Amino acid sequence: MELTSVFNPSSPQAWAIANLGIFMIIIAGTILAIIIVLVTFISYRFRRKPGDDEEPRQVYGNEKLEIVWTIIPFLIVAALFIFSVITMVKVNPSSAIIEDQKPDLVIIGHQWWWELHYPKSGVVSANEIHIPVGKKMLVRLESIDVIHDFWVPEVARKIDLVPGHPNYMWLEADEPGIYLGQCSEFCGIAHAHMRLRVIAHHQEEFDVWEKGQLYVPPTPRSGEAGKGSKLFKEKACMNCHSIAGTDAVATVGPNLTHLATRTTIGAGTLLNTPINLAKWLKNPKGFKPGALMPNMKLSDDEVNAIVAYLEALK
Amino acid sequence: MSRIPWVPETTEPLPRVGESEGLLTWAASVDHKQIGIMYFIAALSFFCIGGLEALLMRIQLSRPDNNFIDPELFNQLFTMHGTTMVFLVIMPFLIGLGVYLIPLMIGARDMAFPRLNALSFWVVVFGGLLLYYPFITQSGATDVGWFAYTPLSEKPYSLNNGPTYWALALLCTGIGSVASGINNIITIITLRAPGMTMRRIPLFVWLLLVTSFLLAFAIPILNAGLVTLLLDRILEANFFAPSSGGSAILWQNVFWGFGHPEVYILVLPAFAIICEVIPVFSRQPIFGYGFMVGSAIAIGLLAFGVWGHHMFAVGLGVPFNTYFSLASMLIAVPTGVKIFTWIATMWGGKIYFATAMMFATAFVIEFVIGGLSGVAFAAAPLTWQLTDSYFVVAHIHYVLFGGSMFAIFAGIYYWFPKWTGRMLSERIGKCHFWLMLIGFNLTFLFQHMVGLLGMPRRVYTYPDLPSWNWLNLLSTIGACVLGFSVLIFIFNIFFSLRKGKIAGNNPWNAWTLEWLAASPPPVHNFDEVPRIHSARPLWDLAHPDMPDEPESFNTGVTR
Amino acid sequence: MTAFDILTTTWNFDGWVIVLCAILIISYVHTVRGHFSKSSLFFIAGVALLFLTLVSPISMLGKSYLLSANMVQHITLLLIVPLLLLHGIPASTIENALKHEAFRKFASIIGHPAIAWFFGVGAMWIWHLPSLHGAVLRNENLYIFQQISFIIFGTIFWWPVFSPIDRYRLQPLISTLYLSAACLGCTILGIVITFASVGLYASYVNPIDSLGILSYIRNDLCLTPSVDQQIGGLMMWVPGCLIYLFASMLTIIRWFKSPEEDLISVTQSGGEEFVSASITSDK
Amino acid sequence: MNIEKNKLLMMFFLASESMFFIVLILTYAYYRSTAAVGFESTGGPTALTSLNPIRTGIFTLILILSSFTVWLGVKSLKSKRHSMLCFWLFITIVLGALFLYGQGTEWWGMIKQDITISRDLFGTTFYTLTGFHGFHVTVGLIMLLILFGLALAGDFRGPKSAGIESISLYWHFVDVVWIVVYSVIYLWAVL
Ligand code: HEA
Ligand code: HEA
Ligand code: HEC
Ligand code: CUA
Ligand SMILES: [Cu+2]
Repeated sequence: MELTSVFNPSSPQAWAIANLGIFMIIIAGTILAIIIVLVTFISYRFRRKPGDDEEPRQVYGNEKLEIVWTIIPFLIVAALFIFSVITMVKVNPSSAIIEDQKPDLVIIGHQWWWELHYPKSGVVSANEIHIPVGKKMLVRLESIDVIHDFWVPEVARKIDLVPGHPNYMWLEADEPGIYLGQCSEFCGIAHAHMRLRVIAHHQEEFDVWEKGQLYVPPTPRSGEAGKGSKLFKEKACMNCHSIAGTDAVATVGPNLTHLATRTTIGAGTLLNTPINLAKWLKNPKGFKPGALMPNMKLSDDEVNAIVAYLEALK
Repeated sequence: MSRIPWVPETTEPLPRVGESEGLLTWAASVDHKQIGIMYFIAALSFFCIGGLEALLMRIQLSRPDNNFIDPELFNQLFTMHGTTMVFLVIMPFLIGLGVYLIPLMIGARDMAFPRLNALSFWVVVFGGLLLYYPFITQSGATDVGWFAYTPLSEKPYSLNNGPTYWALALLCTGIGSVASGINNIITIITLRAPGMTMRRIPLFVWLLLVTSFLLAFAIPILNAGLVTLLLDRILEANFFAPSSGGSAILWQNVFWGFGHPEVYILVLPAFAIICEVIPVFSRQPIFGYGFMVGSAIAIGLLAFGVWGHHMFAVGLGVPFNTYFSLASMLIAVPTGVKIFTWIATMWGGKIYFATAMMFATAFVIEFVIGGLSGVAFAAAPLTWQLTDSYFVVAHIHYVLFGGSMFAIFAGIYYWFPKWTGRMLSERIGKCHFWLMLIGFNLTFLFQHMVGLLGMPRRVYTYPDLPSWNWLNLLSTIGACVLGFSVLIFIFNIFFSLRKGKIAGNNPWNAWTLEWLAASPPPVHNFDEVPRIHSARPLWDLAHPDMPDEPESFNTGVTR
Repeated sequence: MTAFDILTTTWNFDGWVIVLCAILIISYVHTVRGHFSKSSLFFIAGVALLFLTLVSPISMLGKSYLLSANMVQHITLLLIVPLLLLHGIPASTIENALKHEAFRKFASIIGHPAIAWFFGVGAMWIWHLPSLHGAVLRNENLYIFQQISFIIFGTIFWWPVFSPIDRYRLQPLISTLYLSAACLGCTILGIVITFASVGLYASYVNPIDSLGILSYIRNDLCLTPSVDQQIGGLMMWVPGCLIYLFASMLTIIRWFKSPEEDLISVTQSGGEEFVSASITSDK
Repeated sequence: MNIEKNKLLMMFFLASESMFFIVLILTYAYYRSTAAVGFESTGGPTALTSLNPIRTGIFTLILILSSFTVWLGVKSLKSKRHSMLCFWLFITIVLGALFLYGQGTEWWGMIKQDITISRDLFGTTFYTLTGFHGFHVTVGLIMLLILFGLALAGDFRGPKSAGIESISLYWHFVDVVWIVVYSVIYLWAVL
């Protein structure tokens, strides 16, 4: 998998921050180097020689020197401050934009997964954010329970998802690819497993993806999958999940309409393979301790049927 | 150690405190020295507990996808670790140090309110027990992080009683700390020896005075936050419940309104220790007493105006971030004054590297590393990447361990002779120092990198991404080295209590009044206190021909 | 409209400002009788700053468009200008004035730290009550009164800290407490304004756009009402407090430059070298 | 600055307490000024409008009066008029108790209207603020009662007493806090 480094930016916003970071590292490195060299030198040069019992000359201070080392850090800090203000403005959507532009994407934090809405097209998804390369997406972030925090180091700033206080940010990627991220504000037991990925495509591929998400898959009537679709109703899965084209419309858990197109399950906990899906359905908490999906006590047959059904949802 | 001129011994050495007394006399004691020592014992015990919690976490984090500890326990561990280290280790230790030393340094017999002093101590201990009570009983300790962000710490999301006990425990320690703070302030302004004007008190006392003001004014903010949280949890009030219109962010404002002054409560007394240790071992007066006082006051005042830097990622708007960014960065200026002043004090001296001085020197460098990463956070956009990542964990340990704890160790090696009448073994001490220095940097230096690579904090497990594994492994190895060095230190204490060299009144040939008293000091501290003419009374006694320059700090004279 | 246009075209040389500054200068020249000193520079600078804030775009923007500009003006007038003016007045002038019984009485009441504190912090608080603030913007005379009151109250506020005459000054450490209490006062007001919902000061939400610069302010400078109000609140809070902080650093520097005089005099006279410790312990 | 250390203790304690109250007051002001649930009026009456500023105003005056009487008490202490001291202490206690009575009935009335601490943000902040103030009044009353008992038993012959002077400071503090609380809750409600 790729490196998820802050210094591997792939969007203008992340670049701006990384540049500030490099500036900061240079400043801090210089200051630190000076201090380490000074302290080492002093420790060597001014250590007491054995047998030397004279008190050294008593120096009580030097006002000019003190003033100098008050003012120089002040100037450094001033420079850093100006640079950060410039960066801040660059990275953030201004309040004027927030007020009159509709968001391209709404992310809603849940205890331990991400609900995604593309209000302009109506796509609903979870945990995997698809974006077109080079487009500045205005993202609105909300939470329905506790505070979460969106963090995909390479493509965007980090920002909290706060209940009752929607936030906005830019999300953009320069290169196609998969960018890994994770919830970064402690939000309870499964906080470690609240991962997410941003998948950037070229515009055409993105359009294809979007169209695919809008397509309502037919409900299989026969075979394993047909059995699965029935079980989905009977086993109360629909109390929590929604699947387009069926009666399942609940939003407690992730939307499963196009589950098969996603690469992971349980917010990045497992790779989305039929085997893993089966494992998940048998015992979600075994892989994601604390997950709010209950163990539905399904038999192996039932699991296989449901897996077949969910795999058919493309 | 070779001795530069002798200070006359004014009292006969007395038996060790506690040797002739039973346990009960300790429990009922109102003597500031006994209370101070009880603070040290409590703090060191809690340090072992908090450290063991950290070790458990590190073991779990040594490999990706590890299953050594389940997430419920892990979450309790880091919460208890943070809370313990902050409220039950560093604060009690530093407050205890103040309680022990302030009266001695200003030539008083005891604190202004000895009974209040004892009460503060016992309330803090009680708080500690309250905090650990649910950990030991089956209901489970608090698991919401040491800043207990709402709404996670509210009833609907934390059904166990952990956070309730947590809040009650912090209320107790808070009340104790406020009382100690006020007690310190009044002791310092009313009980100074004749001639000891405000400009002649040791810098240690000055910095504790500033800390005490922070204690008296910052902790009530936390107390208010805690009672509102408790009302929410117990009486179903709605302060922080977004579902009924409450604000999730309000708690953060209140908590950090306390929390940031708190970190200076944790570090100013550490500065205070360094302000004593460095001059004595460099055989020079502090380079610019006035600037040290002024910068401490500036830090104390600024500390109340920067809490928003913990909330840069909350999304409070560019103006908010800009202002808090500015205020936070400004703190680097007075702190820098302190660092440079210490370095200048060493310059031109004749430095004797006792273990205390080694810790003090290491402190200067480690704290600067922590401070600089702090300034990086103060640049809000960097926080927008790095908050709540392991970079923060690295920052807090560089300032809290490399800062406060290193200073505490310097202080222990420096004052242990005064407390017990015996020196800590220097040989074992050096062993302890080097192991700790290596272990510490090994543990936390790499956390900067793993943070920059995108690892969030407070995760009980992590995926096997490139470099994450070995960085975390190194960190775990470092933690084990660190733990080993702590064991050596504990051994040193027990060993030296029995076998240590007899100290005498003033083994380091230091200049402040506490070294005039016997080691350990008798109950009444001093038989007589000399009239004070300068900030270094014992220097004056030793060098009647070349007295300390009382107005030196403003003229910058050289002698 | 660009920032440049705003900066060049929106100066507003009100008669009363000119008169006020003229009065200040003339009476100053009159009292010092031509003996200018270094401190005169401070006085002149104070008057110049006063003039600038009241005629420059800040005042116009503050009056009709932006709370934040208004706050800048208030802070300058309440905290900076009076400090400069006070520093510029020679001690001898005040000593002369104090020869009058009435003025002395007045000074001792008004200059009492508690009262002076309430004047300084009260001026901040009262003038920022939303209803009063609205009234000020509607009524030109009230507006003039407000500006002048800022200067007067500011002078009263600084008196216990920077009075030209030593004996009216607080002890340096006490003045640090005095100033930090004032900072707290400002902080609370700042917090309330910053975190209040938009429209605390209604007239800034939809200002009458007499100059046609509103869309520039809103769209190009991105100063929407909510941002503006936040900056306004923070203005009072952070720079306000930084001024107090700076001032208390000044008093501490002054303290260290002065001969030692103690906060609490425990010093007993007498040449004895050793004093029994029991004197210093509690009674 | 030659202040007796017990008085100094009380002064710092009160300064520290004021931070506590400032946070609670700011919390109230924050929800009030953001028109949070329970504050904003959606046409009908809100909990906020069910307050009675006039009645509570009278009790406020009573509390202010008690501050005045305790001051008279300290004056009598200074001039060594012991019986007057007892008298003023007694009056102060009566006035303080009256105030508490006023608070109690106010609370009772509101609880009967089903305005409780868990109902909405107004209830939450209102009861917290007035409750902690009431708690401080109660503690003050207990301390005054103790002083009064001691005074009756013949203590405090003057001209100085750290106990009386500190408790009177405390009582003034409670009074000032209430003036702020009253302005923030009651006056702001009608303004
Ligand atoms: C002892 C405790 C201590 C100390 C002293 C500090 C000191 C500082 N801290 Fe730190 N901080 C913590 C303890 C401490 N901190 C803790 C516990 C947390 C995390 C809480 C949590 O989330 O769990 C935290 C988190 C924290 C954050 C939030 C991070 C986040 O969660 O996103 C920020 C942001 O600004 C910050 C900033 C600073 C700054 C600017 C300083 C400054 O005071 C540093 C000043 C010092 C120097 C700068 C070095 C010396 C100066 C010079 C050599 C002069 C030249 C330098 C320059 C010109 C730059 N700290
Ligand atoms: C003063 C403060 C302090 C100190 C000293 C330490 C010390 C240590 N800390 Fe801690 N730490 C915090 C304050 C501190 N920490 C805070 C505030 C947090 C944030 C909490 C939160 O997120 O809520 C934190 C979080 C924190 C984390 C992040 C957890 C997470 O986010 O998931 C980690 C992980 O590595 C860690 C590690 C360590 C280690 C290895 C030490 C080591 O230095 C410990 C060394 C000590 C020992 C190893 C003890 C050894 C003793 C024995 C072995 C003796 C046993 C003897 C007898 C029984 C007689 N700490
Ligand atoms: C009580 C509500 C609830 C019920 C009932 C429920 N689920 Fe879930 N489900 C959830 C939640 C919540 C999650 C998200 C878990 C997480 O990632 O933390 C989830 C996640 C999933 C996922 C992974 C989705 C993804 O994109 O990661 C699948 C697949 C799934 N559920 C299928 C089912 C099936 C099949 C059933 C019925 C047999 C079912 N669920 C019953 C709540 C429920
Ligand atoms: Cu969601 Cu952590
Ligand atoms: Cu901080």
